[in-house]
Amino acid sequence: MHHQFRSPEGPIEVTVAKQGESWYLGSLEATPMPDGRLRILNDDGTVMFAHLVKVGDVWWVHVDGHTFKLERVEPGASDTDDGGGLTAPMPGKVLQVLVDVGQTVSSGTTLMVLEAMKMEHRIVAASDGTVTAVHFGAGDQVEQGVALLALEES
Amino acid sequence: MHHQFRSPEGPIEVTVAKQGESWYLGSLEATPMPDGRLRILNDDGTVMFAHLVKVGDVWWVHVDGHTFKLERVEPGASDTDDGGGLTAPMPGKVLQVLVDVGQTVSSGTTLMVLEAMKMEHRIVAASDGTVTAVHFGAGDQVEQGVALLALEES
Amino acid sequence: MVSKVLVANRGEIACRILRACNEAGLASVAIYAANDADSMFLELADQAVLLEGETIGETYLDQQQILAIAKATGADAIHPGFGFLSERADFARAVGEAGLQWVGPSPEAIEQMGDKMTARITMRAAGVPVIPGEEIEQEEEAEALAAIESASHRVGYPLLLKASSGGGGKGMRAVHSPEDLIESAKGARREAIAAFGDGRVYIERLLTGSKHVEIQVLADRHGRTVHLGERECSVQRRHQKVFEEAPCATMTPDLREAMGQAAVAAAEAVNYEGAGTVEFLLASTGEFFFLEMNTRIQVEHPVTELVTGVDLVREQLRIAAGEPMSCGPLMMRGHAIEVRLYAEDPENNFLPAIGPLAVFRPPEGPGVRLDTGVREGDSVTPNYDPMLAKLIVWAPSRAEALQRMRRALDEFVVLGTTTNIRFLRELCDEPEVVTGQTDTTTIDRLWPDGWHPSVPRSIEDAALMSAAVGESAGLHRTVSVVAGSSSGPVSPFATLHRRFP
Amino acid sequence: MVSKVLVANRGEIACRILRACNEAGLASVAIYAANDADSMFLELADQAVLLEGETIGETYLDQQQILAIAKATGADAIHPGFGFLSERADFARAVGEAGLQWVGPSPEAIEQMGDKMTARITMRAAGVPVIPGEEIEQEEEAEALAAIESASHRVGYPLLLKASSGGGGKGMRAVHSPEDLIESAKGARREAIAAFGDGRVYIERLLTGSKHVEIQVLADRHGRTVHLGERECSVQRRHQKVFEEAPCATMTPDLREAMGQAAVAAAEAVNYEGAGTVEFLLASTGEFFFLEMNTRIQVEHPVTELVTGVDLVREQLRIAAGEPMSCGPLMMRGHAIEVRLYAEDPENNFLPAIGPLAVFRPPEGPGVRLDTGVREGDSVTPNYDPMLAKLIVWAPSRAEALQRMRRALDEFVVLGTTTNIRFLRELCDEPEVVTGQTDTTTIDRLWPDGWHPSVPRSIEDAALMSAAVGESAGLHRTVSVVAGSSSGPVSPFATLHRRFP
Repeated sequence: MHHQFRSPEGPIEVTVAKQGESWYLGSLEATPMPDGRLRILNDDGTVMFAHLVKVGDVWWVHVDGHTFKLERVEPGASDTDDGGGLTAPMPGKVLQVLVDVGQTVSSGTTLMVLEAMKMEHRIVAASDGTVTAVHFGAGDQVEQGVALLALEES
Repeated sequence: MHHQFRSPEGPIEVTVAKQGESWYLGSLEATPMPDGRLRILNDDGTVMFAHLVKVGDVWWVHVDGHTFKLERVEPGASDTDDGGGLTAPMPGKVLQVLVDVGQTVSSGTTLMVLEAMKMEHRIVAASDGTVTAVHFGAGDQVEQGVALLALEES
Repeated sequence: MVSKVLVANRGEIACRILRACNEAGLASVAIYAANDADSMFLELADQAVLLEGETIGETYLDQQQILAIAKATGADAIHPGFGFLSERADFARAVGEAGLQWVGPSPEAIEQMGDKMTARITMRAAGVPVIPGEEIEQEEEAEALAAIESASHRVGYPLLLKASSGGGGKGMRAVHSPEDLIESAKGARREAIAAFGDGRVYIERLLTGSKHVEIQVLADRHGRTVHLGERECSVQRRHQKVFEEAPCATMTPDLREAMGQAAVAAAEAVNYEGAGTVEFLLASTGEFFFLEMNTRIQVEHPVTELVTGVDLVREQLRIAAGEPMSCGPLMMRGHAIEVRLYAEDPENNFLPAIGPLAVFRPPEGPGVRLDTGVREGDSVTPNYDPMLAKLIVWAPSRAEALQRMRRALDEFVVLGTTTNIRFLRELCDEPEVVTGQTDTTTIDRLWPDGWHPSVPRSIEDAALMSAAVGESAGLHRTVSVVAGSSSGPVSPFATLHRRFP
Repeated sequence: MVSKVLVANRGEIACRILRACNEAGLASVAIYAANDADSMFLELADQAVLLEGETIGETYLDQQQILAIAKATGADAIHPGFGFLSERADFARAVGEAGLQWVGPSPEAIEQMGDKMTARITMRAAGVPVIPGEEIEQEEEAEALAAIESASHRVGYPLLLKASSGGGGKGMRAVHSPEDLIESAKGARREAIAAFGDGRVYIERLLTGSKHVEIQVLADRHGRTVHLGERECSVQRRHQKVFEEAPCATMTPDLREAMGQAAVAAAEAVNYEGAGTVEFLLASTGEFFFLEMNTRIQVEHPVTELVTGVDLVREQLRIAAGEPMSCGPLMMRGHAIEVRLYAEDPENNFLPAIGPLAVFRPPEGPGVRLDTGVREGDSVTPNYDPMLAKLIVWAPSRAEALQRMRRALDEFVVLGTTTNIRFLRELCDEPEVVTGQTDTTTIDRLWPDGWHPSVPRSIEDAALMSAAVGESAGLHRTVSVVAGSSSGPVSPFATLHRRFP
């Protein structure tokens, strides 16, 4: 599963894979515990415990004496909201366009799928609305930050 | 609202009344707190705080250094289960009979309503089954412990 | 005689005092503003009474309302805690005139120590060393500035300007060279007038590289005034203490005795009663100078309690009841450290933070004490001081206490509100904290451009992974109370009926 | 040198030791049986290794498996805690032979003290007073019974029969008159054989009205053996300690010195190393008699830590590393009390209870220490000892400590599993506990027919009302983790990508 978090240094993309009850990222293995924490196993056999809680859009995480505030960015949400325009979060290629101009969509609908850094990114409607423009088609290369579609909030 | 709890000394009937956000019983006023406890105000202005949690059928309550285990008795459930027979939890009068012999009922169905101590008590099916006997009709006086109906578990 | 104590405070110190009342067998009354209705301290009192009013002035500072509640509830003593009304001589006087016992010193002692100039004069007369400096009595702007200019030549640079009736760093200015003097003096007066309605300042030599060392004293009505050794509180940020310990790492038995005797002399000079603290600057030369006396229990009192074994709040209650203090000869043992946990953002100039305490898990284990007034599920609001808790550790030696503090801070989990926990944790690794060579400029020197955490990349990765797993797996921790609506009509009468078969 | 410690234990004592390792800067390894996979102590270790096997014998008592884990993880020391393998000389020997450091005394010292008869002989030779009594060396039933009969005339009644290799009250019988002797002796032997595979018993005079007073000792490899004063543990139920305190309320400085010197002599007689406890019976005459020596850290060690300021577990680690102990001259201060919280039903003959810890809220505030290995959400299972926690308080005086214990027990909330909290709370009000006149028969005398709580009707009404309101309002407290299933196919690869604009 792929997620994006805001950080002072810039957006951070994280993709975690699941196998059985555990999740994997690089050499780390995380297993949810009954009390809601995660047990994180390092490849040297040592263990860390993460407390985590989501308040609004922000994941608060405590690991090994450090506390992190990680604001989750909705897939496809742009950092600089330009009036309903949905921009490319990174340079990549359009894989699929799932909507047409004039179509009414509800919040959460996937509008377009990009491929970048060998990962898929879904551009998702942040609100109910009507698609007023589609600027690219499947196979097009896009630069980071360009508007991909426009949506008029209803 | 009326509830019955089991105690070593015998069943205890409790009826609490609600007004606004608070509940009343005699001189006590109880108000639920955001963390799930109750704030209980005595009429002398002093306050107690009750922790409570239900595990299975048992309410565990901590008040002022004392801990209580209060097993809730489902309305109409009998103390001595005599093979599907449903007995009167206290002396009273049959108000209503809601089922007929041969009727199939599901767990939780109210079978009969008694009146005792000026309160209504519902006799409820503890399991899915078929009513095999109805021993009393509306208006009948019943002694405590007598079988009111018989239910065959399905 | 004292039998029922009204605690005129809130938060952690109210909890501390209410627990002590309970243990002393005294009935207790809490008072609270409407925005404190769910606060923990209420639960520790036998009775809690709502204060009418919106602002702090209309609630916790409303003397008449508090006295009326004391009357109504039958309280016979008032414990003011710290802050709020604790150093208001007029309130102490009103409490006495209402026939109630004030848990603290006499109004006269509060007055003599509350005005910094009077305090300095009193201390000089009692033979207690004061910092070279001069009182500026002039109230009119031009006259005051001229007097300050003239005094600056005798005091010397660097110097410090302080509001005479000040506290908490307000109206305080450090001046390092003559050309900054007049501008700083105007600023100090402006702040002092705004904060205290009194523009008088005094000017004193700024002793750089000094330690802030304070002596705890106790005095009862049976002629006994004792000191309970020192606390070092040099690690301060803008005159706000952050890291406090006892004993002072560089203290010697002779110096302790000399400072202790000076503190006892200070207390005796104003016929002190109860618990109080005499603050000194301890220069690197070993000379010490009176700063001020705090005529109340202090935030950092637990470190003294842990090393001396004296329960200061119980002794306050005993002394107020007219009993002799119960503590024997001074017996210091081991080392205690306190840090103050604030809801603040150390990466952003320590701006106060607010938010829910979605997770609040203090550390556990031997030698760890937590004084707090909050628990998980509470919210930090902008209404009051952002101090969440005082974390205090004790261990047989200073090195072990620091290790224990590191472990405790690492175990402390607060999520939902930004705190200074990591700042405090890294502070414990700074070489001058490790060696005990701290002075009042330590924090400014260590982080002149602000503080930023050093986070190992591997830990950050684990955190990012945790958030991603949390999002993917839907691990939205919910601590909810399902308050279902009751179905059916509710009986208008309430009964409890025991039936014996 | 010790750098990495394997803790061969579980629960609260494992937590205690693992925290001490962390504070000492030592790496740590926890071992755990499958049914402890979610236990708290695992989280306090740097590494946790699963023990294969089902029963306790196959897990926490499996010496070979534990040694293999120590090897595999690179641990260079093993701390056995108490119980389990802590007093197994063969294990201590195997640990040493594997090139690891045993945190405890030599196998020889464990052997000499582990066999009660050998211990008595050793102690007599060292000049330590022992209870009048005789060792019965015969193993064959008829011979043993004859020897017991013969010895009973010399020892006198009432007398006590004890398993030679016993502990925890197993194989123990009090005999008050000659006609009960043979039946009791058979029973004691039967229990001893079943529990320890060794039917030998010894017979000693039963000193009624005596106090159980034990002396903590510490000995290092640098020739220093000291005592750390006494603990009184008279309040026992079936030889299981319930309420422990330091100092003993009736102790005098002279008696402490005499008992302390006897304990030091006992330790020196077996070349003791590390922390140990010499248990005595203190008769009402002031005479004291050696009972046994426990060659390990004890459950009740915290009360000594709180009054002496010595961190016993840290000292154990120091001594095992070959360093001199760090504590100075004995300095006792104030009073400490420990109670043991059990999951048991005091109204039903103290039968062990099981269940979820649906609510587990320990008390807070100054002077309260909790040593536990559980937290809210855990379950109490029949797998291990039902001790949930040790609640320990310290205060300047015994009366204040008792008051603090009362407050702490009143604040302690455990719901979902029956505990002895209320029993402990009412114990604090018993006159002989209040005055300190407890002896080993206190509980039996106070509640000969079992204990039942006295509950004020008003409190019971409030509880019933609470349950009724809870049911009516649907206040089913739920602490749930919503683990939603992830929708859609999960990416087979996992990445973390930082993008800098």
